[in-house]
Amino acid sequence: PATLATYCLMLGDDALVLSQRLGEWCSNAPDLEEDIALSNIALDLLGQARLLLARAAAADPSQVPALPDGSPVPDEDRLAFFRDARQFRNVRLAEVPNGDFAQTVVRILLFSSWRLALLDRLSDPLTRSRDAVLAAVAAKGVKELTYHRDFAGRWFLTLARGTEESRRRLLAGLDELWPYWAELFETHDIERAAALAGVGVDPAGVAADVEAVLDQVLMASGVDRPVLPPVVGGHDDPGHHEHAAHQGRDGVHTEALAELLAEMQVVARAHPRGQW
Amino acid sequence: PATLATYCLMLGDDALVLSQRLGEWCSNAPDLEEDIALSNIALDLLGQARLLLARAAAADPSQVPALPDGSPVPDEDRLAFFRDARQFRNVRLAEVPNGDFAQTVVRILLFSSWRLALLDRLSDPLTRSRDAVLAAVAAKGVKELTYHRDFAGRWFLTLARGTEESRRRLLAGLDELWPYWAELFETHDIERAAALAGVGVDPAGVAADVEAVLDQVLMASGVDRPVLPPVVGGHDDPGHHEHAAHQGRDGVHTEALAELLAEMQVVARAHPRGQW
Amino acid sequence: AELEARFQAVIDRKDRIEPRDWMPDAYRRTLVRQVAQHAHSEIIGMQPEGGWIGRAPSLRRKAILLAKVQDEAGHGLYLYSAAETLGVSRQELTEALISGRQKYSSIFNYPTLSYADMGTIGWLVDGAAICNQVPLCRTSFGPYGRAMIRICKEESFHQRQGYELLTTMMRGTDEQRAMVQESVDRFWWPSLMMFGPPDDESPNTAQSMAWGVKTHTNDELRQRFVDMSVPQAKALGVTLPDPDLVWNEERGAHDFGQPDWAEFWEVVKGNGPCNAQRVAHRKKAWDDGAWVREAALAFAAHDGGTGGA
Amino acid sequence: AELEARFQAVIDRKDRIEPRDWMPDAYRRTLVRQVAQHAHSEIIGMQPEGGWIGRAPSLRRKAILLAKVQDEAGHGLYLYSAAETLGVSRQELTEALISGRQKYSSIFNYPTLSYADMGTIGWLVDGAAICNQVPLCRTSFGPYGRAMIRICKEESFHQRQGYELLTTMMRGTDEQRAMVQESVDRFWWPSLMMFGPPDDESPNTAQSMAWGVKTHTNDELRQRFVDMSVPQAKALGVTLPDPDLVWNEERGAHDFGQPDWAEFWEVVKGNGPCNAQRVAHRKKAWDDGAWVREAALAFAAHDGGTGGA
Repeated sequence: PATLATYCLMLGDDALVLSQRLGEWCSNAPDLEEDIALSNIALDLLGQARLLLARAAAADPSQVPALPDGSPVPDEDRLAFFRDARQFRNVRLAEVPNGDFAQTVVRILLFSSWRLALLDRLSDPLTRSRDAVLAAVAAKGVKELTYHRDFAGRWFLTLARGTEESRRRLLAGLDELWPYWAELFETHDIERAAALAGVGVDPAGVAADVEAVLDQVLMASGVDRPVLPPVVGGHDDPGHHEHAAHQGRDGVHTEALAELLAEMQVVARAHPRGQW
Repeated sequence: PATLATYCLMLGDDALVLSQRLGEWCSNAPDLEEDIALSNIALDLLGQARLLLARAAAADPSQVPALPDGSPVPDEDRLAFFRDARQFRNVRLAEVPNGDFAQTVVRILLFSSWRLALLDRLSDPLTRSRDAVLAAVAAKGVKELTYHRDFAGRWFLTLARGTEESRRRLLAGLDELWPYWAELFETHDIERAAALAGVGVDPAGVAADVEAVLDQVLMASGVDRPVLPPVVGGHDDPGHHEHAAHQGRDGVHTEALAELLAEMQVVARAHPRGQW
Repeated sequence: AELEARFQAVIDRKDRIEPRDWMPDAYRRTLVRQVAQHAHSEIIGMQPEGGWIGRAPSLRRKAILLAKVQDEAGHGLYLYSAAETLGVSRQELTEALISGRQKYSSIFNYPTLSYADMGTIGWLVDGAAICNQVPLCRTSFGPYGRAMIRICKEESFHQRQGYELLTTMMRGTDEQRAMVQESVDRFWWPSLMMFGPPDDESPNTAQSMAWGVKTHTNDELRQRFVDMSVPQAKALGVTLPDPDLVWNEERGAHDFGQPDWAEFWEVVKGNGPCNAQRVAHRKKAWDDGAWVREAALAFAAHDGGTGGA
Repeated sequence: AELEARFQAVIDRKDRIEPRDWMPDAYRRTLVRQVAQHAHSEIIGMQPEGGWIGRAPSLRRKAILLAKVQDEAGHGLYLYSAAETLGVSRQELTEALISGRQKYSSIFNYPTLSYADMGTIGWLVDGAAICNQVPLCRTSFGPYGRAMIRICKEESFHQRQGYELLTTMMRGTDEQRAMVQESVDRFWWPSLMMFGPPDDESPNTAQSMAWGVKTHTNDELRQRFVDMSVPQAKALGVTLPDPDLVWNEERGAHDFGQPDWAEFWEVVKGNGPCNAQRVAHRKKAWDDGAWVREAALAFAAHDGGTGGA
């Protein structure tokens, strides 16, 4: 149950943190249609996050932060608002600060291609998670992520073939985020254990499929795969001197996450006994 | 003592909030010399804020926010980190988000011209505050603010007469901040009471002097006084239907203050029993 | 003259004018102005709430707020479409907004200073908007009236959600109750201003009513709003900040004080607490998005597609 | 050859070379590279700490941190001035930095993730810097050596302040103690990397030592740093994350593990956690400030002043 809970936190934090980033677009998008679409994606991910955090709390209540006695704050909110950056398990791709619209398109494309593959395995009758709740959440998510990927794929193509300026920006966004791509396919111990227990998916196992999908989009857009290596360093595992690429999963993030959480958590933390 | 305390909070919050804004320039200024100068001004104002908040706490401990029993957080930090935006008494000029360097130059010029006049009265042998602590803090501040005003005055002139671009930006910064200028000279009830008690200064009384100083800078720079009216509205004083221009002093701020405090207070609030 | 008579007949039998029907120029201009102003209000109105999405104190409230602000963008879309049937493009209207030539509801020039404002905006601001807008569902111009029907439905939903947030907060801690009261104190008077100046200072009302663009006077609607809000405030447990507010048995309605109309006119003129900020925000988003809109047009042109989204 | 002999004689008697003295081109190039890299490190080093000024948890710590980062800007100033005596301008050097042609200390490519990092950077990072820099006070090039004397004084002050922050936090709550340990775990290995690769992989060391630009090898300095840090860690009550760290009675020094040199080279190549971010930040500040620098030049030119500040 602790493994299942932590695994759900990982998937839940991915969705929560990216949802927070996409919510920043609200009233800032290039036009109303994109404003609405980005809010939609943010809402879908927020919905997934809520179900996953609730599942984590139910599976292992000991992972839910304690609050003053009698606090009415529900478990999903304790997990979202009362953990520090160090306790968040999301991949770093989700937390990188927003750049321009092109960078957001790239991020949604990379993120949703990967996540769609994970949720697909988690819900497919042949490979379904043994945790029925997680399987159901994943099944709902597959539909949503298919839309997200389509949205991003269409815009990727549009920007790649639109104007020189849009292509330049798209490539810059791709270069900026590419170093965080490899992390998505690194298997964390918890993911390995969850996969062995039949509740989770080993992300390394979906890499080939996801790369193939991405290559299609790149090819259709006439864009080369970046040759940039992944970000390294910063592991804190004593004596463990391999490259520890699964940093976000270990709670080691970029500087941006603490700043994101400072905003996200400010009102909730000011009222640990609040009702909303 | 409650009047003295609230009065010190007003002057202290002005310094604290502007110091926070100027600190944001750190590692972002146009060149190293300006980076150092802006940090210097931020440090001076932070020093003033600390003395003023400490004086406020000593004068009226009931205004200091309560924390869990045994918390080692000192009074100055309780006041700085554990009050909400609604309880901050600074003028809004201090909290407006940073724009470009020109806007910062304008802000320092406006703020320091005004504050210098206040602190000058508070420390001048003829008009000195009856509160010896406040008078001493003011005397120290006069030297600092003279430097701040000089810095801003020289840059105002430089930008006004530098390039077309610098002049355009300077005028835009002036137009942006001008609507917050009138608020500095509105007399709040607390200021009136403090002035009557001989501990504080009525800001309306320094208006003519300050305007004269400002006009000199404007004239030397060939810049016209903006004709923009002050910001109105948003008072919450039931049945009080005059324009309530002293909004910041009443705790009614711009949207930017809560965001500023979210950042400023995040670590302190996460550790109400912390020692630093 | 015959056209004019036929036009007025449609109005008089409370039927709808459709885009291809003949209409007097002044009617068209009035409608463009009103529909555009309404659309702009939806879009600018996203900002005071949108700024709190990132800080919503529970995931449930974050979802509600995100969906609500998204609805406002949707309302803006319908309304710009309605305006387009009158021959003006969204681009033109947006440029009129960010250059300050067209206005939006002044209420959005007041700042949002606490999460309670998310509830108060729903309860009072959306409530006032509904009072203004329900009659507009029967307005004489077809596309506008139909847009309003859809919008009003969603607005009532928002209003209930806002009131529900306040109710929940009032059951919470003392700090939360104080936050609600403080928020209501700030928004009460600006909400009353949403109905526009008193009838005797509202020069366009008569013509608008004759055209069926407007169906009630400002003061009538304001009275309705006050009478509606007083029992709601009581149920909530908050005080409305008007010492003159009292039930008048004789009129069967509440007597109440007047907002500060001098302040109202200052805010309309552009000197409210957030006018400059709101327009600058909109302008920045629009300018920052220019290259995206251009790319979508270029792509549609040379790839024969339909644009990116 | 005579010049070269005279030059080497100055070096050999541990005297200073001054800017107007003759020096070999390779010496000049090496010095420019080293002084510029050092200056860049001070300037880039402002970022990992500067990002926490806004969040410092007490006013006292805010003042300390602000002053410290300001000192780093000051160090950058002295060092750019020293480099200018070798014939390169600050503008050229800054452009070399933001285009990636010149490097800075890799330690600043690691993120700062909690306020404890402000203490750890003082204790370990500034501590390592001091070990590197104290010998440089006697370096052969005069302006560099004199800058280093001033810088080293301030750095020791910063180191004490950092250590004092950690000491204070260790007396605080359990969460604070955990924060300190977590921070030390992250910074220990990168701090050891600050001395550069092992001597047998450090091709430039021999020449630099012959020129008196460098006075100790990387491994010597690293050993000194470890021996200094172990008792400090003990006094603080934290564990250093190296299972191989043990006192070697025979050598009279600590044995310790090697950092991950593959990671080191990756970070040097530009693939560390923050390389792109740090350079982009510097580039943005520099580009955003261009109009100000131009205005100051224009003003000085036509008003005959000395610039704005």
